[in-house]
Amino acid sequence: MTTTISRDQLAARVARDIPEGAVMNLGIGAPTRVANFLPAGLEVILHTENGMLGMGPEPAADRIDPDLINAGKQPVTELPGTAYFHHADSFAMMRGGHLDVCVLGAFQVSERGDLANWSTGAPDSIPAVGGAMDLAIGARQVYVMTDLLTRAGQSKLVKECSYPLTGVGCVNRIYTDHAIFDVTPTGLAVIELFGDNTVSQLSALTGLDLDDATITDVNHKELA
Amino acid sequence: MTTTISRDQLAARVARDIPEGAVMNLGIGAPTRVANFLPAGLEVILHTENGMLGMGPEPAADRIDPDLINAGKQPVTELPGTAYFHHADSFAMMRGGHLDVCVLGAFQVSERGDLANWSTGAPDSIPAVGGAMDLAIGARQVYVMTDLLTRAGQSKLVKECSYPLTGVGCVNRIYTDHAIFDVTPTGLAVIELFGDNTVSQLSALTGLDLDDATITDVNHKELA
Amino acid sequence: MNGWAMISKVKDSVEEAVSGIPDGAVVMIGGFGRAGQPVELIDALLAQGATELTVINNNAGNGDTGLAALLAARRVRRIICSFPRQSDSHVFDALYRAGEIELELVPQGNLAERIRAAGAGIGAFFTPTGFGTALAEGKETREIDGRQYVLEHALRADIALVSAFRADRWGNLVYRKTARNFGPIMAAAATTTIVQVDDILELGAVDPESVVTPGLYVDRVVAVGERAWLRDGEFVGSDSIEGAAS
Amino acid sequence: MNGWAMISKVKDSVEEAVSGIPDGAVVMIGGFGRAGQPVELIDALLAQGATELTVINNNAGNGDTGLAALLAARRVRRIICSFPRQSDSHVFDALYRAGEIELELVPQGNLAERIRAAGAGIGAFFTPTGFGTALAEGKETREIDGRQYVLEHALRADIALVSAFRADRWGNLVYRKTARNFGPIMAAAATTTIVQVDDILELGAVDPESVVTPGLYVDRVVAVGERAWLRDGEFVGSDSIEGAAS
Repeated sequence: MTTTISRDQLAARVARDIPEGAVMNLGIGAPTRVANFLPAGLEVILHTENGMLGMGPEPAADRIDPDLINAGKQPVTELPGTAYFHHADSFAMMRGGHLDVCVLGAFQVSERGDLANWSTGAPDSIPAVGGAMDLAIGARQVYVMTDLLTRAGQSKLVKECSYPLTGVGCVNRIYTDHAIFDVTPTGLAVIELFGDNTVSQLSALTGLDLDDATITDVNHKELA
Repeated sequence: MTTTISRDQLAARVARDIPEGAVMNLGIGAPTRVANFLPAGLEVILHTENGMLGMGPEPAADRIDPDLINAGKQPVTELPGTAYFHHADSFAMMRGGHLDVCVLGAFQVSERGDLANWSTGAPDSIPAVGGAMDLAIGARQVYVMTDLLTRAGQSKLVKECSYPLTGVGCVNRIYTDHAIFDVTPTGLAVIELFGDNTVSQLSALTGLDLDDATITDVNHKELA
Repeated sequence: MNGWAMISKVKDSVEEAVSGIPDGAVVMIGGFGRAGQPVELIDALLAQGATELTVINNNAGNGDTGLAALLAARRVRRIICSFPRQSDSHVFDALYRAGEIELELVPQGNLAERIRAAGAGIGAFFTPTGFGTALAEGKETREIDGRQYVLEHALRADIALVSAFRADRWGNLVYRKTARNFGPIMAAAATTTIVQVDDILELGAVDPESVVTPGLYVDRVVAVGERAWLRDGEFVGSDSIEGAAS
Repeated sequence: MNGWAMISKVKDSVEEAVSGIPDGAVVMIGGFGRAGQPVELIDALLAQGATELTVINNNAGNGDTGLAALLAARRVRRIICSFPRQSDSHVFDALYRAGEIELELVPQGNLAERIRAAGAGIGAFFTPTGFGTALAEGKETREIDGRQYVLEHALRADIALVSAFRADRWGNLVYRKTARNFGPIMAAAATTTIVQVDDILELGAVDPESVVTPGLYVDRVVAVGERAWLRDGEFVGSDSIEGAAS
């Protein structure tokens, strides 16, 4: 049994990589927790695809404004510096590459960075894609935040996605509860291990050849 | 020698055909005079392609605002109900067919409604198209307002344009100083004669087969 | 004013505003979830009776009111949307599982851009969204400057039902916060655009720099009264708003 | 603020604002005629020295200042515009007749839409404008729903120089009247967007409903002082404005 970090620990870890001034979109679900771990006073501008930049936290219960919601249809607030715009302008921002980071959930990510996160392909399911495909191709850095394994113990990092794709070769980095992986031209590289995980254990868990970039990265930093 | 009406008489005649509520773009040059003949109090909304709806007349000399100009770069004013927008939105309005009428000048109009009004094709000229091609395809009704003949006495209504085209089959009606012509599936039809002009004289002047729709039109109105 | 009628797109009632919508119409309905959903116009359309409709909306109805009620009354043959399945989309879910409604699923940004293209007179465009996915199957693709794109076509409608904040009699519109969403692009993409607003202001009272939908896109506008969470246009809190947090 | 630096795109001088623009850059310059022309930024670019530029603008310079001065200094190899020839475009005219500047002529609406496409991540689009004319020669065409279209491609830039009215330190912009014109779409279409404004306001002082260019499109913003015909943002007449009526 390998060790894992909690979802909040993972959200905090993602938050550490978000620089001041970043324009960021957080996908529905676990990724929204990243906002909770951004340091107070750090100016990160949150985009929500239903037409807002400068989104603030959830309002007090008596300050819920039905005209002010996020992409998950949850009530939010506006911060000084907010801008509103219509849906075509909002998705133009994403598609045009103007967001610095988006953080998304995943069913599967392939070693080439293909993402599957909108449909399990079950024949009786009602398909619903929303903005997933736009988000997947719509930021300079596309981060996935996910458990490494499904509840059934299968790796979400795969050679080829078996679920319907959201985007092709679109993921840059995968933050999992076991380790952090970068998508590189030669496959996945482990850049940070949590707990007592090792690259060889992760290779066994995922069934993938993994580059060990944990040391290399440190060296690069020292040389820089 | 046939009789002709003046440019201002022609502008007044065009203005008579503009209904209340029309959204209209007036091309640079003679067409801008049409605005001078709209009845006071009639609400016609003028569009200028540099980003404004609700354009008003020229300001007093001491009220010229350099940020408030029309497509001909002349100072204008704003009326109550004005809206400003950027260039892509402005041309989207035209291209999307949201203007009711535009009135343009012409070098030539063919009997199929092809328009040439941006270039004489002279080899040493500096080409400049501006918004001419967008205007030509960009209104529900495209009216041309022009002298019938060039200074050299040649007809501007032609079988085929010899000058470079602005738009193909885009003109609906031509207001000239001799008569008004509609572009129909079978060619040009005279719908109104000025002075003592006759359809046969105009056929001779233009070298075109012209339908006489002056009577037919009246009959239609009586029958309607 | 010299006997001229003046332009007025103002209708006295939602019934008048939705009159004449024919059976079989393609109807865009603004809103993202409940925000910006033109509930009063949808209710009026329900009462008006048009059927065999194609509806274009981001979602496929929430709860049992608004668009969901229109679906429940079997007035909608086909829906074009990006996100039909929600926690409270039970009306759509049941119709879909029973095979009683057709669904065209479009990625949200392509949906928005297709609607924008219709209003802007663009016939079709190459978008990177959806390339290589099931939602691009059978569609033309092209590599441009090293990136892969899918060709998507303009999406037009006969009718748009839009909820805005305020209007003037020329139909100039402003919206409120994220209730803006699909309203401006749908207003431009339909042959007949019908808008509900809280209030209709005097001509000239909408700041020309802040108009979001210029009046030329609007055919009919009707005031339906101030939304429950505002007083004189100012937010007054949500204590008494039913369903505001849902 | 806990020691964080806060976002500030504000530069102290136009020199700082235009620093680093390389030779050979593709530079979009906002404005339609003189309205919205970022004169101070152009002057700074002239002083900065970058050459072999490609300029994208609606026009090709007026009189002897601004863009015309940049042309006169032989900094521009190529210009992409819709309307080079004007009564006061003598600088361009002379260069063009001497074969010392390349010209790509684009219908104005296609120019605007190509710029918009670049900012919006659209690779190319089918437009009806120009079909069957000399400006569509050699371009792909297609009939869609009975209408004829020409394929036009996105037009990107390395740099955009834009003149807006006011900004905040995040780069949220509002414009003034018809000086808005190409500013918003150019701001979105360039890798580095540099904006001059009259004033920089406190964060939060720009109405979120009225922001025209959201700050994410802006990289650098510099205040150049109030335009001559305003006092505290209000129009005060034109008696003393040089060239206002030209």
